[in-house]
Amino acid sequence: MTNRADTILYLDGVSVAFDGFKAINNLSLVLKKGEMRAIIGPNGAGKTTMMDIVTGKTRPDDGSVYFDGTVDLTTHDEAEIAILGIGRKFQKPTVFESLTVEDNLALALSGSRRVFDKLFRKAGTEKDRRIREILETIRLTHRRDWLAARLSHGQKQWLEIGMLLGQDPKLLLVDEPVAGMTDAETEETARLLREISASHSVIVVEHDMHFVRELGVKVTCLHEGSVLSEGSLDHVSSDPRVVEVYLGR
Amino acid sequence: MAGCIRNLAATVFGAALTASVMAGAARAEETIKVGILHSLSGTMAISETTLKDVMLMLIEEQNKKGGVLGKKLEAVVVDPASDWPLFAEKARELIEKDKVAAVFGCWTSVSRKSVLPVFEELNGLLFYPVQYEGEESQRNVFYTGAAPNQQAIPAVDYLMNDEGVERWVLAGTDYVYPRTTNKILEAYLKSKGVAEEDIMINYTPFGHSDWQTIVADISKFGSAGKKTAVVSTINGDANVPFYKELGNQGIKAEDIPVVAFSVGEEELAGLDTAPLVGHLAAWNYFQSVDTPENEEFIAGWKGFIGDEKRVTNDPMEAHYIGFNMWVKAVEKAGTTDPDAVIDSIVGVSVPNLSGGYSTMMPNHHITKPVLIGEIQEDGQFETVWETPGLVVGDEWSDYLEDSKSLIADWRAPMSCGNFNTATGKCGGKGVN
Amino acid sequence: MISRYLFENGLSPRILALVAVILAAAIILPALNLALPESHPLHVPTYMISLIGKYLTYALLALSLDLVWGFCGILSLGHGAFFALGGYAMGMYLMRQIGPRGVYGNPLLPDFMVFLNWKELPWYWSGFDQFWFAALMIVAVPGALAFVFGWFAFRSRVTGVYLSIITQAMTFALMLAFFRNDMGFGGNNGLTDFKDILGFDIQADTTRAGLLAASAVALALGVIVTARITGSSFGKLLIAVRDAESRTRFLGYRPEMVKLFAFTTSAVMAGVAGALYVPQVGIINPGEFAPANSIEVVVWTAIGGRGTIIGPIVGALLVNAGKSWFTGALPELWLFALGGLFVLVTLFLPKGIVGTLQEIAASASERRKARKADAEAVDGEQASPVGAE
Amino acid sequence: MRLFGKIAVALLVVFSALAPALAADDSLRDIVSGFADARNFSQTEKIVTQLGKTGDPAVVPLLEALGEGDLRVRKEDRAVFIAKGKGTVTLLDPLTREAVGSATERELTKIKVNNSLRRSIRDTVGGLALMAAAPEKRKAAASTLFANPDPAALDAIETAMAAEKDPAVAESMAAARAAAIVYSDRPDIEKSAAIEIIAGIGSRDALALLSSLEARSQGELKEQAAAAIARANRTLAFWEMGQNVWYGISLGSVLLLAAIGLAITFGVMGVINMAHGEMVMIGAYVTFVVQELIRTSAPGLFDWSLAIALPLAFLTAGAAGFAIERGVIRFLYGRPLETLLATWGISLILQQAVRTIFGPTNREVGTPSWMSGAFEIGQITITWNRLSIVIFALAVFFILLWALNRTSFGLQMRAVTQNRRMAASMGIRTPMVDAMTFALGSGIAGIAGVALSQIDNVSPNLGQGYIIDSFMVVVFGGVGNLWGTLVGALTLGIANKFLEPYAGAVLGKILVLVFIILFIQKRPRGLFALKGRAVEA
Repeated sequence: MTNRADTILYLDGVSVAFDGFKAINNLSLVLKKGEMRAIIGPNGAGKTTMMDIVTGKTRPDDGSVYFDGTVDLTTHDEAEIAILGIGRKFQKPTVFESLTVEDNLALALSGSRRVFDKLFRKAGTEKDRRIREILETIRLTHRRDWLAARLSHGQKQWLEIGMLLGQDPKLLLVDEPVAGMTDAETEETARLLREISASHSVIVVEHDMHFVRELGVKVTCLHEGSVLSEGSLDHVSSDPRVVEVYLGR
Repeated sequence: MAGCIRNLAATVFGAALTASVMAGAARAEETIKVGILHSLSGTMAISETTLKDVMLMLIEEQNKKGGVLGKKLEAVVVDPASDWPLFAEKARELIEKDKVAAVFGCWTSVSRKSVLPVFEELNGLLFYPVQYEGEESQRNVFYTGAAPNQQAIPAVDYLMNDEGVERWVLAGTDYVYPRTTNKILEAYLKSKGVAEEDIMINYTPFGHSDWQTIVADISKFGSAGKKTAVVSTINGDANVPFYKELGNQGIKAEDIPVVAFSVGEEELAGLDTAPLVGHLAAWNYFQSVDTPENEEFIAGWKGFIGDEKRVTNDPMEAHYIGFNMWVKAVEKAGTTDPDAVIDSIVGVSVPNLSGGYSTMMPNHHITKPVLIGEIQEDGQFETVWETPGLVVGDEWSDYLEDSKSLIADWRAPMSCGNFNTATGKCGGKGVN
Repeated sequence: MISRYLFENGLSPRILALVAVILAAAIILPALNLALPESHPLHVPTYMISLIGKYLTYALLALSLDLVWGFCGILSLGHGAFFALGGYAMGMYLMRQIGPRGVYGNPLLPDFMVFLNWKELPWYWSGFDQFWFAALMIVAVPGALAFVFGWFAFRSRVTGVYLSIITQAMTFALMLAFFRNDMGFGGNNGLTDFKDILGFDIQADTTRAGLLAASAVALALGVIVTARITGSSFGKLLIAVRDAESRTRFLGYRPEMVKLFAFTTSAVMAGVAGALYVPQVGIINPGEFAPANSIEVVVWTAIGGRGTIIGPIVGALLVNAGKSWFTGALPELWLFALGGLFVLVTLFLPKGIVGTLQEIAASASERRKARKADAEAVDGEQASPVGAE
Repeated sequence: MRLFGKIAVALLVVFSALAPALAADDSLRDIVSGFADARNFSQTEKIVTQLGKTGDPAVVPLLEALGEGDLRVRKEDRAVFIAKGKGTVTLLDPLTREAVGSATERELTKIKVNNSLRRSIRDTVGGLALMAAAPEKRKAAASTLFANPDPAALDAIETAMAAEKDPAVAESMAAARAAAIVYSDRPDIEKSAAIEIIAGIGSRDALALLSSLEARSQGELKEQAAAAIARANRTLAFWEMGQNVWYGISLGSVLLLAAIGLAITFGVMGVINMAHGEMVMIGAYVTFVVQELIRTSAPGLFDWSLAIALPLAFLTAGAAGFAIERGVIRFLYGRPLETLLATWGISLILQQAVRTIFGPTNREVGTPSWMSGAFEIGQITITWNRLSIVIFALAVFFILLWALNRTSFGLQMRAVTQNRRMAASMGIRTPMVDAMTFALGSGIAGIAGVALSQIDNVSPNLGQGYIIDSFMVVVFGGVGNLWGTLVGALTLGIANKFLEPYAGAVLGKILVLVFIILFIQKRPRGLFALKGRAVEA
């Protein structure tokens, strides 16, 4: 087994079942620090459930999950895990629709999460600088005062990614970032993710093979809750088991 | 069904019309306004709507006779919607804004308690037509319903003497009227030598609908070899499921009679009474009372409401008496001024519907006969016993420790609602 | 420190105007009632004073609900419970003030305890003869209930419809409990027949005017507190929790704490409203706990416009004024009107009256801005990586 | 109860002398005519006693008519007749029961009866019936004598026992005899045997008999009685458990009926339908209208009234539901909390509409004869109407379950609720399915109303009483799962009934509510919630 110390994420023998249905079955997955990984797999392969486990939303029935080599994630809840430095983007863009783009980012910025601080403290200039930076990165500077509800689907996806950046996490989990995007948007998103991966560890779950290819990173294919194949995209896509899973018997 | 739809339409348009016509009429000639404060919506509408109608009928009839003091009467109807604070608000509106000469209204004790301070403050007149727990006498209120001694105690006497009852179930809804009545009855029964273990007291919430356990308990309590009866102060909606359960569990009146103080003709109209024949109720009036006054009243009511099936009941008679007393007192005083009416109404006698006269006593309660009736298959009561004479409403019960020595007399010079005969002072019992 | 926090820069002119209007009402209405003779055309009759005073407490109640529902997405169907608890705390104080003037003249026990043969005052009634203690309880009891209830409910992530239904169960259970005479709160009759408050005769016109003024001041304070909370970055967080609760959690926030704070604050506001309501209507009884009452509060808020500060106040005033008028003028039609109003408002004015007006105003100014910024917008769109909407 | 002695003696005289029963028709008539002159109840009672003494079975119908209030006196000649009904009635001869003329109600006075009179009529008739021809009448008479033991009747019972052929009746008579012995001054040996017979019956009446015997006896007999009491108490405690379970099931089935429609509208569609209670109310009023029509036009069909009302209630409430869905709810999908407001508004309108149309007072819904009364299993009393409701509730539940799982409409419905877009693309008319689903939920509420009209008020407030309980059941059981609703309803019903004897009805209900609130904390999605990948909101 790989040495846990260099990993940002370490899953070993993880299983979880819902009403007898094994959504994750003895899954082991290791992500090195600074690595970007794409995860593919057909519907029901357990991709989202895996993310639920990592972010503390679902508790595994069995197995161990370590973050940053040392932290046992199964003993923490979502908020704690988020503060530890794991950010997550949902499949469906989830932003605060009735807040402005700026407020969305301001809420995400790392800093105190305590209720009373929020009531009495004010934003500083440092924060403002960070927000401008992120707006720049996600190409929404000109939408700063817009309500998030008015953004297009793709822009919402970026805003959500921007919010992850604001959190300044060590690990980003990105669930289907290009679903429903135009080709131009997809391309732009790939660029954005590559940029982010320069300074963060990233896991991207995606169906869109074209997009995965564009990312150009190591790929893991999940099937029925466990790893089916792992390696470069070419290696994985030529694996006969993967072909069988995707095309059916 | 067509009639029903017509009813609906008539009500909707009628209400709108009445409102505008009334406003017009008020300008046209000077009238004496009479407030009607009964819930027309919400949980109490079931009982109170009828009282609003009977008041409208009484006012219409009085106007046919030429009104009062040469002026026509005008009804002001408001809907306190079974919402107790709203009763106070509406009472204030009636007296202060509409300047009514008297208000006829309220059903529950809590609604009366809610409006009391308003009538006191604004010096209005309230005629309260429902049997209640007593323990109250207020200068501005006239209690035309029964006090406990005009209903509960005679009923218990009847069961004890004529039916030989030795064991008692006091079943009631958990609120102040049953609590107080049962306290009084408990003390009364003990004074008659009934042992503690022969009295079972049970309270249920408002609108209780699952009576299986309690009815079974009653029949268990009743199978101890002694003649048993149930004294029911169960209120309102809870009665129908209670009686249905009694009927179904086969508890017959011959075995365990139930005597109720809140079940009248109106409540029975919602029930199949065949299994209930012989259960009892104590009131001061039954629709079945055979007197010319009553016959005329019933005919008038059915004509007014346009429905042959509608029944009359005790609180309606209370309004009949109260209204006539007010009319007589106003004519005697020559004015509708509340102070003058309060002075002139004491001692006023008017015919009641059971063939005698009821008189307003100085404690603002009235004299009434007490009738015990058995439920018949047609949903009517048949009088099986009645007090030989009239009974004076006793506001402060003689069977409660704290009210024994209190009396009320609103005539000058005493003019006090809680005079203590032991200390000779007005103002309650004071420190022990 | 608190006052500085409240008034320091940051209240929008709209809120300041609202506060000014409310405070003006607090001064002008009593003045018109007390200073002018009855015959004067501008004289406000006393029953109007009590009525408006009552409406203002309702407005505060609606505002408190708006804080949790409009801003935080927690639809409480049990806010009437906090209102009633505050009311009961005040009612207990008022009962103790009656002293030996009850009908039985018992100096210690309220009348309802005397005729039900209670021999001594239950322990939980002690202390209520002091106003400061009652005032503390008015805030503490609803606050504590909300805190405990919220602590459990929010931590176990009971949300949405489920939360609404258990808040309804809570108020229903409390109603049944207070109906019980054995509880020592007067059962169905509740607490009534109050004599005076802080030494003033409760039936005097001046006291009524004073209570109206107090209600107005309380409402103004409520508006300021709500505006400050929702205007702060905590307010953003509230809205964030309303819009996407799980998102906030994955950002590292604890939405349950956010909700708990809002819920407790709101319950305290409702308790204060209840406490001011009781002396003005002269009675508090378990009927106030009825689930239907709490639903009505929701309706006021919805009709006025949730998520706005003015909305619930407007809604409470309008609906209650309507109720007063209908139940007097067209009693048979009252429920048709109220029922119809709910249906129509939810169908056609989902944002309520104020919300809809704001929207119209906003889109108008948006259009103006849009026309002005047309030229710049072209550049902006080109700069965007997508350029598509 | 001395009365029995007299009757018994009279019976003995009559039968042992084998005197012809047609003794003196004239003397009977003399006694009967006495009714016309009776001034009060005790005078009437004397005449009843006199009639009983004659021992002539011919007086039984006459006495029964008296008990039912059908014995009337013609005002003009003080003649006594049996006359039933209202308006112009046929007069029957009190003894021969032949029609002898007619009269209007006004020409007749009813002979008044009260409870104690009814009791003595029952006892008299019972005494006479100990030798009646029909075995069930003899059995009933014996049961009456067991419940109201009278040592003076002992001889009569023993005579009757000797002549008895039917073993079941003989057993009842033996019990009656044992009961009478307890109160008699017969030797201890006979009493000891009586104790065993009575203890074997084990009912509450038996317990009362034993207690009274124990109080009055000494020595061995007292000990024997005490032991028998202990035994009887043990069996009774056991039966009481059973009784509580039954009450719980019966309350649970009422909750189930009230909630099951909601399990569809709320559980499956996610619509918070506050007007659900009013759908129940509509069903109850449909029953009322059906019964009214039957009463006026086809009284013979009365026993079928509920069966006729069921489909009509389903259709009426279903149509109302359809209209509500099409008119209001379809604009509010995805906004569950707002459907709450709108449907609450609708519920107010419906209530007030019913109040305006049918009046604010309770309406009478009768119980068909087959649903009246009760029977006993051991010491458990089961009333027919409760049993019918339990069976009916379960039937509705299983039919619904079948409809959802096995019919094409059920399939479409599940498809739409699970994936609306997919269903639509497969050609399912989703708006129609929504409307029909809501109509189905409402229609089921309507038929629940038919059943509830049998045990509750039929008033505009009917629905209000059930709405909170229904929501509790659905939420407790787990939304979207019919089995959860079934288990939830029965659990809450039984819990309520077991708490009630200890905590009282009010506190019991509060405790159940608090329990649900706590339970929801533990399992926010109810008892039978579907686990699975949580759907992001």
